Amino acid sequence: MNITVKYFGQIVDVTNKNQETIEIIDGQISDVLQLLNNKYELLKNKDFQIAQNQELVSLETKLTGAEIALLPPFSGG
Amino acid sequence: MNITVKYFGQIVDVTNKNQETIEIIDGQISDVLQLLNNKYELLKNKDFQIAQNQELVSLETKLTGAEIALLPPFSGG
Amino acid sequence: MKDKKIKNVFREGAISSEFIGNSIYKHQTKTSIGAHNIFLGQVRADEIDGKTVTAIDYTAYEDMANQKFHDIRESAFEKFDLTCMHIYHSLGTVKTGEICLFVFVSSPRRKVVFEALEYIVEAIKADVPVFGKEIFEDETHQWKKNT
Amino acid sequence: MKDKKIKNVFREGAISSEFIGNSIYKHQTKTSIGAHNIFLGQVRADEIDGKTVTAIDYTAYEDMANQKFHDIRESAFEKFDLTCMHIYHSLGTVKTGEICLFVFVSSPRRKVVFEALEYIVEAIKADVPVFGKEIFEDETHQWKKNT
Repeated sequence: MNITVKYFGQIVDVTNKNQETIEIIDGQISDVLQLLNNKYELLKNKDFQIAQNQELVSLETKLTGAEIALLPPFSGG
Repeated sequence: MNITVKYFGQIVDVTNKNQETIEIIDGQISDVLQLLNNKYELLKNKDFQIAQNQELVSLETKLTGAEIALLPPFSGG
Repeated sequence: MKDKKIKNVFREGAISSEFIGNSIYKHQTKTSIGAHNIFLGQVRADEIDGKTVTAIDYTAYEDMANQKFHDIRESAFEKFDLTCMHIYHSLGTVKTGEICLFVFVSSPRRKVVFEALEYIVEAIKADVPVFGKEIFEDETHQWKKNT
Repeated sequence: MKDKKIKNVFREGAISSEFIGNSIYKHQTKTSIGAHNIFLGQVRADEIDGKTVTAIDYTAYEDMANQKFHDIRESAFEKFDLTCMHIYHSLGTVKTGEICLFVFVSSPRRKVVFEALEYIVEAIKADVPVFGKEIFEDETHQWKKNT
């Protein structure tokens, strides 16, 4: 399936883009993470949470095809 | 000695004045209170604290000649 | 002995929203501030025994009250890491919906302002000789009680 | 499913003191309110390794952030007896001394607004995907960390 992945904050310093579409076979969040770690070597130094369909999810969450976002520590306000 | 006595809030509803000067021999706060209770019959129904020289004092505090104030419950803000 | 720098906290009548906005504006040059916290007391149109409050008429034992405001200020600066602190209280008539108390604290950090503001407002309610007379539509009154 | 009435909390650039004053003004017709409490986040000119912050550039995962602001609002109205509640957060560049967060709660009673405001501000800091990039005089940057 094709999944939109969005990058925010200091993650953009590593990916140099705000979003992209990745192609991945069925699986779970950890599979996306592995793919992105291979693509962006510096990503493993970064602290972030992952959202799917705008909800924070764990590495074991099944992929639904909904938008995924890599969210570094929040610093609003 | 002559002492200025000031009235505030609902105490004024009883005394019908904001302040007056009373003449009293040396003594303590309770002596002033007794004098005022005799003068204003409804005063004993009222809840108030007494300040001398802008500090709250007890009935046993000695009179200094400084200004006295009858302060009903505070309701600022 | 009374401190010489005692400010007059009282303002005649209601405190306007423009005054508050302008007070916020003046703090934008203070770039060590990270958090402001503002408390506003507004006069409620309470209904009591079928009659509605239309205004509160505030009086105070002004000298003692300003001294108490000063003591609260000193104590708050001692307890909390505040950059700025301002208090304004109305005297005279303040209509329902209008503002009668404006307390403004600023600090580098947010945790501080929450603690400080509540401390200050509670101290004002407890320690400052201000008296509110609630005026009803028919011009009768009752004396306000803080809860 | 997402609620349909989700508001957009974000404003482009700084939140002005006039906007805040005007927001206070609009609440003067609501005569059941007795207490307002306002939190303002202001951008600090922090010095870090000899360089001074001149601005914060805010970005957000906007859809998720507005959903989280909405959840915080719903939860606050459930927990506290609030009459009104407003939240505004900046996006884009906010210079030092300018305001980036404006949270405004109102209630008949003061105890409620203190508790509610702190709850809301802490929830915003913890749950809302907003990212602040601190810009230094020399145009280098670092990513802001909330403490």
